[in-house]
Amino acid sequence: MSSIKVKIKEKDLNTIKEICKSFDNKPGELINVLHKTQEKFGYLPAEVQEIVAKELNMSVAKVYGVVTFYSFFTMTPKGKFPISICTGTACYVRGADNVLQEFKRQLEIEVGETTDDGKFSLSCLRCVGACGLAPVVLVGDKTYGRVSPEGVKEILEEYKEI
Amino acid sequence: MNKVKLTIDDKQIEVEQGTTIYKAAKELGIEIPTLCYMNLEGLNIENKPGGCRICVVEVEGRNNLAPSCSTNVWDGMVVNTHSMRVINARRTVMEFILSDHPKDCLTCPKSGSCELQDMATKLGIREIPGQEYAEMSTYKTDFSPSIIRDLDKCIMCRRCEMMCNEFQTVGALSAFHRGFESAVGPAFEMDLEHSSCTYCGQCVAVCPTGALTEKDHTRDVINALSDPTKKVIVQTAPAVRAALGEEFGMEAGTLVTGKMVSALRRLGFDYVFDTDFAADLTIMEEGTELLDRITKYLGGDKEVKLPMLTSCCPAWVSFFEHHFPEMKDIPSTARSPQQMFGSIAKTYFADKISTKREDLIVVSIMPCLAKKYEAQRDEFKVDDNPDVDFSISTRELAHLIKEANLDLNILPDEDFDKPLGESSGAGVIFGTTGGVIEAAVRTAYELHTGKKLEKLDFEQLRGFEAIRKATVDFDGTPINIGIAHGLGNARKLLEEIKEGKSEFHAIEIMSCPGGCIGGGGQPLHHSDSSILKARSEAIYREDAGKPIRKSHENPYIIKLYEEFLGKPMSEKAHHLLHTAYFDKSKKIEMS
Amino acid sequence: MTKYKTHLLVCGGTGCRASASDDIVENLKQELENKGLQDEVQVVMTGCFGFCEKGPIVKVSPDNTFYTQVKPEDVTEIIEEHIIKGRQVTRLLYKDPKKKETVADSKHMDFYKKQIRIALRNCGFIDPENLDEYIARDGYMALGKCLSEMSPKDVVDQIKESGLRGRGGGGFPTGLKWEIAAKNEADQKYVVCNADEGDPGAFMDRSILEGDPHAVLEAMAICAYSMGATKGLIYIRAEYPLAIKRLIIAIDQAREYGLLGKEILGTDFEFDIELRYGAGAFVCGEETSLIHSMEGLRGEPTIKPPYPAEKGYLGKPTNVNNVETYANIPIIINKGANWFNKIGTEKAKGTKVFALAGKINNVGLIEVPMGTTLREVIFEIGGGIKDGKKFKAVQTGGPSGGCLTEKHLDTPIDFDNLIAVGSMMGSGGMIVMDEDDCMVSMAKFYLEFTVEESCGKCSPCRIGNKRLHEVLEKITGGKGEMEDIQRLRNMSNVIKDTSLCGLGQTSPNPILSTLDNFYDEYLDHINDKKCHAGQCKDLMTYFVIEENCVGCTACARVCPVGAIAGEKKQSHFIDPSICIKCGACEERCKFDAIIVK
Amino acid sequence: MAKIKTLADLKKMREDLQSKVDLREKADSPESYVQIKVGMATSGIASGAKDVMDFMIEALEKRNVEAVVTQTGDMGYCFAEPTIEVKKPGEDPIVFGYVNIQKADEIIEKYIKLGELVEGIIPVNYQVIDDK
Repeated sequence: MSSIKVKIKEKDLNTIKEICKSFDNKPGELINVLHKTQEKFGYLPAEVQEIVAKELNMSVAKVYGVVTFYSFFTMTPKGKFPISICTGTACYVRGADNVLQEFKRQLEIEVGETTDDGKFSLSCLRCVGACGLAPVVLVGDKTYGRVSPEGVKEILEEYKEI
Repeated sequence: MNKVKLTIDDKQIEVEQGTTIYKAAKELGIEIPTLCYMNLEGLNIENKPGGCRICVVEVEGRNNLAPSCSTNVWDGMVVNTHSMRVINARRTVMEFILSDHPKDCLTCPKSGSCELQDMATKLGIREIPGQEYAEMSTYKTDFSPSIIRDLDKCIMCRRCEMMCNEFQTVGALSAFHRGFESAVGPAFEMDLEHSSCTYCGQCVAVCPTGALTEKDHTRDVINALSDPTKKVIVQTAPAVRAALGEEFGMEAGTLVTGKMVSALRRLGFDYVFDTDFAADLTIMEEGTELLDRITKYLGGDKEVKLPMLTSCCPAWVSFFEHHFPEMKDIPSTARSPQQMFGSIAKTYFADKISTKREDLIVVSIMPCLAKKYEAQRDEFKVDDNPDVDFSISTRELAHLIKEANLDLNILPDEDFDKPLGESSGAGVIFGTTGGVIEAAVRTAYELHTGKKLEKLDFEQLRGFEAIRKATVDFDGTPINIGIAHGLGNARKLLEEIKEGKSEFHAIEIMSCPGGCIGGGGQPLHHSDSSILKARSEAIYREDAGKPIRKSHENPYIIKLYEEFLGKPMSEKAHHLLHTAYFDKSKKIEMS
Repeated sequence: MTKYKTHLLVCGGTGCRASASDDIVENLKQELENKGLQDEVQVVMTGCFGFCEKGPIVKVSPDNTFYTQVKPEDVTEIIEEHIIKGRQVTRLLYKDPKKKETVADSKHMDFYKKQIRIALRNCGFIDPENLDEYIARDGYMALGKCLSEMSPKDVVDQIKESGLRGRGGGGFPTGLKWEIAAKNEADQKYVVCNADEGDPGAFMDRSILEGDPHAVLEAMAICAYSMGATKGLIYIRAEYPLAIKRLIIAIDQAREYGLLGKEILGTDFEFDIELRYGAGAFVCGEETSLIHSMEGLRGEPTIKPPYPAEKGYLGKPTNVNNVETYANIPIIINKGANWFNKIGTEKAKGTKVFALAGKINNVGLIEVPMGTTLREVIFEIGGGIKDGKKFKAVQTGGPSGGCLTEKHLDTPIDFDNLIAVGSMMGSGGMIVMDEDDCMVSMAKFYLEFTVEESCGKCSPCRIGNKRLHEVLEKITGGKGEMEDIQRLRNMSNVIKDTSLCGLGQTSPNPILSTLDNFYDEYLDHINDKKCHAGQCKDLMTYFVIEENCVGCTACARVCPVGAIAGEKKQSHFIDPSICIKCGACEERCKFDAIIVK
Repeated sequence: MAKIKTLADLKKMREDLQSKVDLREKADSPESYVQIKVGMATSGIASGAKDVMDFMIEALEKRNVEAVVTQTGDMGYCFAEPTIEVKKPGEDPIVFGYVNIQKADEIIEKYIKLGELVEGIIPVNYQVIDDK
């Protein structure tokens, strides 16, 4: 059996190494490292986790265990316009689920997936604190308040041309 | 230590402060059922996540039920382990666990020795309410060369994770995902083959269910035995004879060497041989290599690598190949006894019985799962024909024997066949921690000093302590010896070597708790460490009863060198009995 | 120093920012400059005013005018009319829905009348990014008082005497917690702030961090002094970018002023704070999970004891309190325990911040004295139910709490009272539901949350909650049987009784409380296969009322699955076996000919 | 920014900074302070109301009078501009006309501080400004 190879671009490798170094390569800083890394790459693919594990001198199984434990970390690239639907209780009682269903229907993807053209991805999050605007939808950093299922199409239209 | 008094099920007991309810109850003879809790006493191996919640008990004054495995007693505590509240809770929790567990007990490899199955029986579970609409968590099954992982059967006891990370420090396994989807496995849920797994099999040894089992080769063995064109020979590792009896209801530590031979012969093996023979051969090679290195070192050679590390344990070999590749030239180059046997069998012995290599099938009975992987390593093949065709575990052998309608209890004692069945007591003790080095010392001492050893039992090398150190006087030359069992302990010694702080000339390493007697292929100890101790004692008993107790005095070893190999470390010996190691650490490649 | 005559306070909480309050600030500054008033009028972006329903809020000081739902384009008018001409812009004032008249200043609004702002005292008042404003409001005076006039033990005693209890959910006496941490000797101790607010519908902690970050830093320093710690960690949700930004600014400023670091205020007291980010795991609100998460591990809880006060972060004594708890500390030190313990009830002192949301008129963040009744909160502060509907239930305590009904409305809110009626205080989420909310679905919603957030370590929580959810699915799907109720109860009780941490120990509460308070609703679902709130799609059937149908075919055309058939100008009918209950036909029909049953 | 070295430094700093936010604090309970409203419609500004307002704010602070000075629109007394309305806690408001800096000074010293009447009061058959 030959040894396992991890393929990665040199530039990316150095980026990850730098991030790890900025946290003194301490295994205890794993979550901070993952945050920074995901910020850089948009997601945490296997090879990135391999490098992080190596740099922090910990097992990649543990890294994977942490990545999959926290919902903030993702191993799939997000869409160009990540759509997050707040499914906090306030939004729920004001009909967030119907809004979510409508997004799913229109985009033909499930939560956690990205459209084939890479444009939109769908996720749920818990309470963004804009309960006065419930139900709330985020597209990237932009917040849409008091969204109804009928309004979904309109929101998507805004981004379709971009 | 302060003592505290408490009441469990109306019985009074006084125990040391810091004792758990579980342990206190045990002292009273109350066995509180658990699934995740595991304690190998004396080996410093404890799994106490408090996760299964089967062991809950009622404690007066506490709102909810307490997990007895991880709740400490206090003075005046009143515990009830069987109130209806407890019984209902325990049963409901068990129903939860079973509702997410496949019901294919009939064909499950663990059936009959499954702790979950036993628990279901004990708690009288007849049906799982709501099973018809209960979703089950499913995962893909992993078929590695040694270990099968069927995570559908994982109950998240975390024992394997603890063994892999804390005891072995291999880090191949971790819990992943969370909640209902969580299970334990390698990174990215890949197969073990793509991980740093050493196949030590300790995860299998502790798994309470059928989630982790050995890759079964009994069907291959049956096929081989049914093929009239093949000669099928078998070798049995030293630790097998000290544990096989347990599968047939015998007390732990019962030696069944003769009965085992007799069973194997009845199963139809053409020759029944002993890996102990190859262990003697290993001592000849490894002992000579050690002496060679020490002599060079004492002669001022700065290049020579010391300490020398043993290399009989395939999980240990994988461990340094994965985790310490920079040190791969430190261990002895001697192959493991299993592989030495295969190599000699398919050359020397095949010639003797005038059988072509491809018509000779070598089967090994091993206490070990890593041996399955070792047997199929490329270095141990000639024209794609492996030196050892199939390696089966003690448990698999027990299945074969039972399948053949044989009762080990009433089989007569028989002797191994010659020539590869003869062994010394030194070969036998390979099965327990400290044994390899003791065997090596017996031979190396006599070869080095030319004197006869007065006392063959080196008590200071024996025992279950994690890391042991001893100095043996080689007639004026003090030889420092280190022994570690468990890869976590081995890691400590390796780190010392890496830092240049090691004081040792030779180090023996075995991956499993207690050595091979505690291997991943042995009958399950169900977290009773006294079983391991009994096996170890049995091994030393077998040694003590042997007429020959030093490898170099084994007449068939002497004969093998005379007829075939020449002398230890000869070119032929090198070719057939030694190997090289490979860097298996992860490589980062730029793209 | 410029002396401003007028201050314009603009809410910079996440909710108001979502409605472009930063554009409002920009526009205000621009417009003031255009008019040459930049030295007369100061624009301050503050933390949350609380009245999120009516956000974005712009408050004018000193004449105390409270503008609501301000849009960036309203800015010109505010400057032109109010600032220059001194005339209030009436159309932006709050209209009291009961009296139908405008109220210009917040003090006279029902929303604010019954509130006492202690933890939120600086939110909506100061610029959270400006330490000077915090200092002007007695900031760090409490720390100064502790360091110069009080021994660590005095501090612990003050907090004990104040009766302050943890605001994160459990209600454990804060002073006692500090005392234990103080008594455990170690070479290193830690002060941790739990800002991993995970309750889906609660945003108190975030608002405090966004509006008054220094209060938390100061309190942590005080705690550190009392227990002998030198390091502080704030574990904050990564989903709170604004709070993180303001905390980082605050920490930097405090360091710059020497209020964090070595030799604080000339004493030998040393303390500094670092941030640790959560990554989306509700269970990390549990303190042992939180600690493991800070150590870079999976956020799984471990059995207590040992408590964090003995063995916490990196095995050292650690005190963990949540944001709101800390926010109470400086003012307690400044005004004294006796001032604080006069507020509230016998067993619960002080105030509690609630995130009021759901079917209520005044959604927002409120702070009321302990002992305020649910009725006061919902009908006075909250302004009653939206759209004139009927109040049905109020959910407190989030996924760990329960649904309370009409009969509980006069319960004075405190830790023990809420537990006594089958709910709990929790971190302070308060969701109001009306007649259109199905309580079985509500329980299902929470269970879905717990199933998703269970860490998986212990079997009752990992599997049991899943099974509870499945039974609720079955009931809301029209397949419920009476024995399911017994199963729900038994499983719920066992999960509570056997789970490892607080998550599982409370997760069945939404089921148990709805079973207790809305039993008939379960029966309707199970026996009559009806959901009267009209939320359970599987229990609904769409009908055409023949008399009303004119055969316009509009419904048939809009139906996405072709479930509606009928000739033109003749009554149509819906095939229930094809209908997916999307409701499109009902919406399209102009003749009220389609109804749901 | 130099580090704050002592509690006394911090206290001093607080005193200095308090004026930055006292405007807001007073806004929360204006009835407990002297409330002064300066008519600041276009005609008021033209007649010097702004200078009067600046003066009052400064003077009141210097003389330690806790007061809230706000501007308001046209008071309806264009003839008497600049006009100011003064309301002392618990008393009825009084409107002064033709207020210049000198007059303002007098209002502070005599009416506000001592409660003595000052010339220039506009007869009170009017409503409180807020009621309009």
